[in-house]
Amino acid sequence: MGYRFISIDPVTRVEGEVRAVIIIDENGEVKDAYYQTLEIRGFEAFCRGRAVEELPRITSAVCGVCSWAHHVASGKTLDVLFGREPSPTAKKLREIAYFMQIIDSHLLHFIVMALPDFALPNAPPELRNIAGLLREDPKVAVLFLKSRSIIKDIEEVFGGKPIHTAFVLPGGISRRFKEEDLEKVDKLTKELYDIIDYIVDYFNKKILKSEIFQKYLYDEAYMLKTYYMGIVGKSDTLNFYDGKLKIINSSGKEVARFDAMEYTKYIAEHMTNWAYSKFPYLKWLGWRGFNEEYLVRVGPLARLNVIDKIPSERAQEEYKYMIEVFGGKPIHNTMAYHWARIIETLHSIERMRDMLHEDDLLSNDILNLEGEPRYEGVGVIEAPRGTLIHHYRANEDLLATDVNIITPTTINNAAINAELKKVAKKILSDGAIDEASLNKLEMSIRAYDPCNSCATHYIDLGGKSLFSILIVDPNGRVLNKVELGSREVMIGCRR
Amino acid sequence: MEQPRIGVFICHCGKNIAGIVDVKKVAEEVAKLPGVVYVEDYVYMCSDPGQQKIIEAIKRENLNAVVVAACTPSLHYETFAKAVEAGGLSRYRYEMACIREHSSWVHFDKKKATEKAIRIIAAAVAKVSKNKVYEPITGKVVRKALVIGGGIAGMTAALDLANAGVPVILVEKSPTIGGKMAMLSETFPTLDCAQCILTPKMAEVARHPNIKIYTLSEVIDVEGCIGNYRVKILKHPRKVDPDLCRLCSFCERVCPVKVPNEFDRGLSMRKAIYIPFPQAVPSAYVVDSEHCTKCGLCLKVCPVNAINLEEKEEIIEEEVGAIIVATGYDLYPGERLKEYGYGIYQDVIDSLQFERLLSASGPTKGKILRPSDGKPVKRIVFIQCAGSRDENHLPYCSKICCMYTAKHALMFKEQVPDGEATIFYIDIRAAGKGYEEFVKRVQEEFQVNYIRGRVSKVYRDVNGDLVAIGVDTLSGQRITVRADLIVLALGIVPKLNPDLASKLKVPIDQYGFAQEVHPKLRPVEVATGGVFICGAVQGPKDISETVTQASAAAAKALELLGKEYIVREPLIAEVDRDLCNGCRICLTVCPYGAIEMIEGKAKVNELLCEGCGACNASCPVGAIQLRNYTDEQLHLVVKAVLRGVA
Amino acid sequence: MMWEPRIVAFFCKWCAGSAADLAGVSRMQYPANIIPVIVPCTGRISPRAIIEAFINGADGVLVGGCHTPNDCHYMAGNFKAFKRVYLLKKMLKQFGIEPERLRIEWISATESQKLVRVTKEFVSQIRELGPLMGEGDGEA
Amino acid sequence: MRVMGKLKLAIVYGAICGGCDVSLVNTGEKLADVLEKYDIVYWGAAIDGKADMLEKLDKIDVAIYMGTVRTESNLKYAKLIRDKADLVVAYGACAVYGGIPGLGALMEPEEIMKIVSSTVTTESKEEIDLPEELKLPRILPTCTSLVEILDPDVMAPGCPPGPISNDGLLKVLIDYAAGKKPEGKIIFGEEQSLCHECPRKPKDLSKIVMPGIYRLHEIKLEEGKCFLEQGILCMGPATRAACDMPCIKNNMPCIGCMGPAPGVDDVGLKYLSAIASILLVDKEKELLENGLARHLDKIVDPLGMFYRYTLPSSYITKLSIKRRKKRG
Repeated sequence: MGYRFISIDPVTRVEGEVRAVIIIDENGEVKDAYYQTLEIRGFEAFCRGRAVEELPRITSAVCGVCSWAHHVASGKTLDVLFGREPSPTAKKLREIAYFMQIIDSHLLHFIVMALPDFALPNAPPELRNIAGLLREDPKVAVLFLKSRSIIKDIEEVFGGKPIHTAFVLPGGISRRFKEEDLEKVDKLTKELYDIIDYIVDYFNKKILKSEIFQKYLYDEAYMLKTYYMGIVGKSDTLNFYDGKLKIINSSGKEVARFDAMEYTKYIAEHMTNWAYSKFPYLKWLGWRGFNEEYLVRVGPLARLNVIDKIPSERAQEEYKYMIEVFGGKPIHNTMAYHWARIIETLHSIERMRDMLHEDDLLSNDILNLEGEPRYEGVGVIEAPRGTLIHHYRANEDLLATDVNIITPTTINNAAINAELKKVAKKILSDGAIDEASLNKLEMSIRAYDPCNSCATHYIDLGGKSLFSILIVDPNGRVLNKVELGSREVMIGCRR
Repeated sequence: MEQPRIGVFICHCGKNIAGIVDVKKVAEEVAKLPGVVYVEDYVYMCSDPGQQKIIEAIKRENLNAVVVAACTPSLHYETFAKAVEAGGLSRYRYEMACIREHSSWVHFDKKKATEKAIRIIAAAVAKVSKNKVYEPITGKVVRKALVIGGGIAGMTAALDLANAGVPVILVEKSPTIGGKMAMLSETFPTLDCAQCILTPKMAEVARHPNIKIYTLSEVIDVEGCIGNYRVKILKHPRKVDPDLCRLCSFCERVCPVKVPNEFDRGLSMRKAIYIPFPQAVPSAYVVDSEHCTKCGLCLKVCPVNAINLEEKEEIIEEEVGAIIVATGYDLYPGERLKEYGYGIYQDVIDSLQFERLLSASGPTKGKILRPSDGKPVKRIVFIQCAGSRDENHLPYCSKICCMYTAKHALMFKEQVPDGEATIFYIDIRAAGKGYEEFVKRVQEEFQVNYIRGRVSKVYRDVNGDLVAIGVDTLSGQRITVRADLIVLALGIVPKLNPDLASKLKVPIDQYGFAQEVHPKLRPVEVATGGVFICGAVQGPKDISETVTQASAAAAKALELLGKEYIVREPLIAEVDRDLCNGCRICLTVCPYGAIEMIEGKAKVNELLCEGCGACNASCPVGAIQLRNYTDEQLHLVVKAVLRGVA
Repeated sequence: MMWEPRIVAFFCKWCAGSAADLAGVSRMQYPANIIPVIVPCTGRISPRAIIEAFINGADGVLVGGCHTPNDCHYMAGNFKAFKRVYLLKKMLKQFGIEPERLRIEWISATESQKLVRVTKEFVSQIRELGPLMGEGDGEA
Repeated sequence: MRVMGKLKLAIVYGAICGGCDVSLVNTGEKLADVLEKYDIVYWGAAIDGKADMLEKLDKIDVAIYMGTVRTESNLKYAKLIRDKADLVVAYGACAVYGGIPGLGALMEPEEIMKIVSSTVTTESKEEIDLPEELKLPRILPTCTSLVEILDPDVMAPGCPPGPISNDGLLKVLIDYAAGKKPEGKIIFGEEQSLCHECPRKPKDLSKIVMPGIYRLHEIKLEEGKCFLEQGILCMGPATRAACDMPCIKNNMPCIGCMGPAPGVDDVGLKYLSAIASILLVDKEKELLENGLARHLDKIVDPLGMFYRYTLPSSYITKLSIKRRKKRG
């Protein structure tokens, strides 16, 4: 028997290049779907032998979109490895700076990656993007561009560089926060608040209510009943920076709660030869393939599923409303990731605004050099895309001997594959292929805001660069190809 | 640069080279090297006919570079350099390739020796092809010297120079020259009176036509380099005109202000207008501006109107070719030795104070009386190594204490024959002509009680006696000695303020003594050219050593000042100012302080650079290069010796 | 033809260089694999030049200078050389190149015996390590 | 729907982190203006359109390459733009010097996979036999920069490129659109090292001594004081000034993301020599060899420090790789 391969290569409007391959059997049924990430840089490998205290400025390059997440997670790992408790001031400043990362990434994704699908559903590909948005809805696009520079400025105050920053040190941060820094950030934060305020409003009115969003939101195909994992703060409030890890099952029941250092008891990874990226799974369940009831998801939606409360006024309201709309937790609708992202953005700016008025931010006590090194450390943080884990071991010279990094996109990897298959079944079973239907496939992927630079800090796919449907015989030999427009397509198959 | 036309001249050195190295083969191979247009070999290149061949070939073949492959350059570099110049080429366009010492003489295997010779020559060819022509560097020498410090060291050096006809500027901080030696009573081991041998010298200095003395003065700024320094001297006001003052002492009598006399180390008082001691030079009164109340009484009584209380300080600028640093020493502050009660008990004094007690011109006219009550002293204790050879104070040996303490004991016994003198010591160090004999004499003839051991504590008991407690490390017994007077042989510390040191670029060792270039071979020179050191500022030493070193320093200075110009090798470091970023790494590694920052970028002082190339290898951007051994040349040389390998 | 180690020896002209002259004058024998490059001072030798030697086919590099602490004609050039070489060896190891291929020795102008001993030792050491670039390469 | 007269711009990736994308997007309106004159025929992160569009085009005007070259496909894209593009821009430290991923330059595929597949959490493995279409692209035996494999016309250093590189690039794009193709090679940044601009001048202006070696976790860094004088390794002396010193202003030493300063051929070797030279230069005769060695041993990872962003361009890397090949 033969298969057809549909390959979308690269999947666009996601960070880093990936390939989605749908395999259709002779009956035109979707047999399998692969979301392949195919690049290697080899961080786990070349981080070995590095001076461990340098890792925050090395691992931040795992991802340029969430470089702060890696930088701070790495710093937290070193706190543990060096046995140092960061001073309260340092901790607060890290947390405040880190809200910037969440807002930065969430806005970027929502406007550039996601919005075009809902704001310009029928635009041609070359206009289904920020440029098209500028024509269609200039205000939101312009505000977005403005927000970029504000965010950049704030990140610069904290980290010098907005991307691949120099900020966190084991046991604290690099420099004292000055009066003028505080004033500047405070001013910018207020401006940013207004922009976010508008965007939230825009989402609620224009997108959330829109027919197309509603359609996808409640579409069975874009729904996975999975486990969810995320960090929960005190009394299960939303907290990106620290707290315990909590896992709930698809019916919302808490099944695990643990400290970062214990993560290896709960999480393991599956590796295949068709993707360089791994597939983390819940250790006690074992690897059960892409079987949704055994998968775990992380990220904005997962976080809102595991927590009970958001510790900021307006975001909490939105959160309550969201749950009300879905009639309770957990919410399985993948498209709700977009919604969750908006709520988290709101929370971040609110919380940030408030924290800027807490005391001792200007204290000189920013670095704690005391403490006994334990030569191993795990640091966990909620990155924009979900739970991010750094784990280092070091020798007596404090050179890294083992580095393990599990990124949110990697964790979602299995779910993305499962959902891709589901969606593919729905829209491709008739065999009709067009750009629009392919974009529908991509949308399911995009919802997770997969960051393949992240997921593929070890591997990333350059891969085949043709979008094509091929017929191959059972041995995988190509039998035939057909052109369709700019693309090679072959329909039908041979026994 | 024009296309290289290199001529290679291979010497057989009789059989010395040709016996092992296949010269013909070498000639063939070398002829193939890039830039080589002419190759000639000859039995003895260094011979006249050999040199002639080079001279002629340069002209005939119009060569613009020459390599002579022969013996080691240390033997014949100059020989061939002359030949090359006779041929009309610059010596900097010539290199020697050592194929005798480095090949034919150290290898039996002809084939290998030949191949190696070729590689060695190839290196020289590669280097010379990039050599540039430079003119020798010349710098004018100002025939004038600056001597800092008017003690016995400075005075000696100044006199030696002046007598050789060199104008000298002598700068002394205090109101008079003479230094510490002027305070001394007698000098060991000969016991001739310090004043008697010193004051004539002071007078000589004073009236020497070539010596200009600035007292109450300090050097505040130094610019320039070897042969040509510009110095700024700050002259504090004396407020008495030395030319007018007749030493009538009226002013002193009427002056109402009394302060401790530093010349007697506080054992006597003086007025705010005073003369340090009768033989002071310049021979004039001086106003102690710090304590003077400007009451004006002195003005009224001065018969010659020599006094001007409004006189201001002035800054004098001088140009000199050489600088001699002779700032001398101080005693280690006795207060730091709490256990000895110095500064607590009046009758615990230091060695210089004791010298003043012994001095006929001293506060007691030479009588040994207790400072506290003026009673004669019957029992005296000397504590040696007070501060010296002590990890908590001065780890080093102050060298002269053993000797002067012996002298002190002797002079005490001469004055108080029935008195008892006890000396606590760790070791007796009496290395020097007649020194050991002197100590023996003190121990035997004068029955001075030498106890080997440290004093752990000094206190005053109920009867008002001073008590020194120590341990005799020979007998192991605890010893208690009662005394009317206790003399501490305080250690010697250098007297060179770091600020002046850094202005003079004089390196300082961990104790603050000036660091000579080489302890054995260059004991009076420092890294900075044209600056010399002598006396106790370089390390503890007695008068005779000091005088010797002072003359040595003077001689070294003369060597420099004897020339009208200094001529130096031009093969030094050079900065590409476009590439330089002013990171200062070259300044840091340069051992001669030959690099300075000009407008934020490095610049090499041609007269100071010795051409070691340390800066070249340290520069992170390759902005500073060693002339005729640039990075490019070094890499070409490396390639050349490895030709045909990789 | 059988492989012969190729060794570049950077000698300062004051100490190691003079020792090489003396070795010649005393007609001592040492392996011809050593090719001297005379520099004013070991402080002149840049790591870059040492690597240049390896790039051009040297199997080993020997640096010969004046004894510490006080023999250096330029006061402390030998210390500069020592620090650079020490750190470079450390780094070569990280690159998978045997640090033993780089060696620094203090050889005074009178120590021609030491020069001979060191060169012999070094040549046989490099012989054991084999050619830097693998067999069949860089033969004499 | 390409508007006639517009120029074709492609932004293609090697192995990336995405930081370059963001840095470029962060130029906001400025970028928007420039893009008036260009048609983005390809940009994975920001617009739809598949790679085949790129292959189908016979000519691209400007191609911007981001990321390092680690896999066959990275290489393929690199060659692709060299063939098709009139003006090739290496954008970011990875493309210009190899960047952080360049630290893997000495690691071969097997070694990387061995380590990656043996992390503490990797517990389940599965191999299915794959048709060609699903096979993963081969990992290259080394990791290198765009500059090492082709000869870009424009180089925008930085991790990610800062204002100087971005403004420079945008200007080049505008000029190019106006028909002015840059002459010769362009690299954005000052013709100086960081020290030249650095406000942290040494205390004693006549020297700069390292009082020992301290690691980042060992001391609290003094603001305003030269890092080298604090015993901290700072790449400033050998690094091109092109960044406005964000790290230094944030009280962290330079790690050299702008690449070598003018005059530096091999940044690691030059820097090593400079550092070794000024380390405890005032205590050499007290400490002697052993004492100095003890301090030098505190530089635990010279490779990772001195070649943080430039390992593929190091002479020793090339030597070591050549050696590996020869030895097989």
